[in-house]
Amino acid sequence: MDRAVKLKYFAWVREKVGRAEEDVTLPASIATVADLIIWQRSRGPEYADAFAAGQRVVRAAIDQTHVKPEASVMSAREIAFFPPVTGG
Amino acid sequence: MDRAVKLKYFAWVREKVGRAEEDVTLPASIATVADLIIWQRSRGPEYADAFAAGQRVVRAAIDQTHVKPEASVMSAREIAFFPPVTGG
Amino acid sequence: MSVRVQAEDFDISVEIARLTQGRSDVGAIVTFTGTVRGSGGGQAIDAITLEHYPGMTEAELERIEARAHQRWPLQASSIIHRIGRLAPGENIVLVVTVSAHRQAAFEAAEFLMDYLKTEAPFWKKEDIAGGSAHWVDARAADNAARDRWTGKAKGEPG
Amino acid sequence: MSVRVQAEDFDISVEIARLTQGRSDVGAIVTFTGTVRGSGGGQAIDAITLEHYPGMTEAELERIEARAHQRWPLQASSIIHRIGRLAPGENIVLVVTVSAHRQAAFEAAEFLMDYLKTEAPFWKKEDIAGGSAHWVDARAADNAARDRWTGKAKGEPG
Repeated sequence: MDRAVKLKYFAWVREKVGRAEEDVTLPASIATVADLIIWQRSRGPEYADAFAAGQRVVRAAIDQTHVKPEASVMSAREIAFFPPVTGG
Repeated sequence: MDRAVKLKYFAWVREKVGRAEEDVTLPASIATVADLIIWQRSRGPEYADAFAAGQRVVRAAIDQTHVKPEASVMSAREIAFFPPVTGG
Repeated sequence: MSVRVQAEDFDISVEIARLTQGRSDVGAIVTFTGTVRGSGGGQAIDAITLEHYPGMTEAELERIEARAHQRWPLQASSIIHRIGRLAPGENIVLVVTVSAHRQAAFEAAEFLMDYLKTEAPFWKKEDIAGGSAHWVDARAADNAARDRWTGKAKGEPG
Repeated sequence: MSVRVQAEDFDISVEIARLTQGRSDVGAIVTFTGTVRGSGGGQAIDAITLEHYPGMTEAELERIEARAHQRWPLQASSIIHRIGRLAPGENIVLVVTVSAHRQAAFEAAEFLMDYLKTEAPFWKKEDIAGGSAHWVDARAADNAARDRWTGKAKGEPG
């Protein structure tokens, strides 16, 4: 079953993707954050750039809690992508 | 040779001795802080009480620097006696 | 416990008074203030801009603060983090910890800063003097500082 | 570096401004404030009275501060200690450390407090509610806190 989720982007991930947030419908095949990142890369050059496998690894949060790539997105309503944090 | 020094007392040492400071002439036989403490005990019951050998050990400073009992008093001008410090 | 994310500056004396007013069991108050340095990586900086994740930021700071209160006997604490554009010399962040004894207040303040630096969703962009701008990279030293707390006390998830 | 012994209260924001005004190399400011607790050893306290050794106190605080500056890259620091009679809730002591990075500021502030507690010639008398008064005993825990700094850095006399 396809699922509607809100995706959010921050810092240079936001700048590369070119938007701060969007509503998307996830294909049923996407089970984890890692799956979602691979799917994102397929959505266009700006996504391919933002989510490129490389040293600047994008981090994720589901419903405002940090998660690892293997976390399930099955019941997620809001998924955020961002660089490692640099506050303080 | 006898030496003139100023003795200072603080906190409960001051209260037991009954004065904040005094000028005394040290007998030539007194070489160290430990010698001076033994001499103090002989100067009257209030001194005997303040400098009693016991758990509440009196500390000393020579010319405003902390010293140990074995420190020489030979060139001291001001010798202070006080309890372990409790500021902060 | 209190957490605030705001554009406005803060006054440390006022924030301390907020936490200690009317109490007579306080013995130790530690504050940490982080400020904007005028240079980064050898380059002069015009300003920094702080972006955050509204909602998650507050939730994450509250989680970090709750963990500090589980771990140390704190009577009160406060975290204030500014957002937006800030010039060199300006305040960025304030952490205040209040306890009966100094060891708890010091350790908890360091703990709050170490976790804030590595888990609170803020991102810092530096405007270099002359025109270019770049996002600040996370520092491995900050992760190492956080990780020294792991397993140090009972029941602490790390 | 600055050391003051005074009867008057202090304002933390003012003291920080004194140390940081006009600087753009500051990144971290830590303050420690010690305050009068309303009870000691289970008894309610009316007030404490702080006695000190004029001259030696300032000299000792300056020695402690100089050692902190030898050991950590501090841009500025300040120690203020009050004397005389102080009621529960009142400030006793303020330590401020200023550095480019938080680790140095935190460690130096703890170091200053640990040495101040065990080497600066202040003595505290507690007025117990009801009339009696007694001199506070030194705590072994304070010596232990000081001794953890010994041998930790090169050239540090401990």
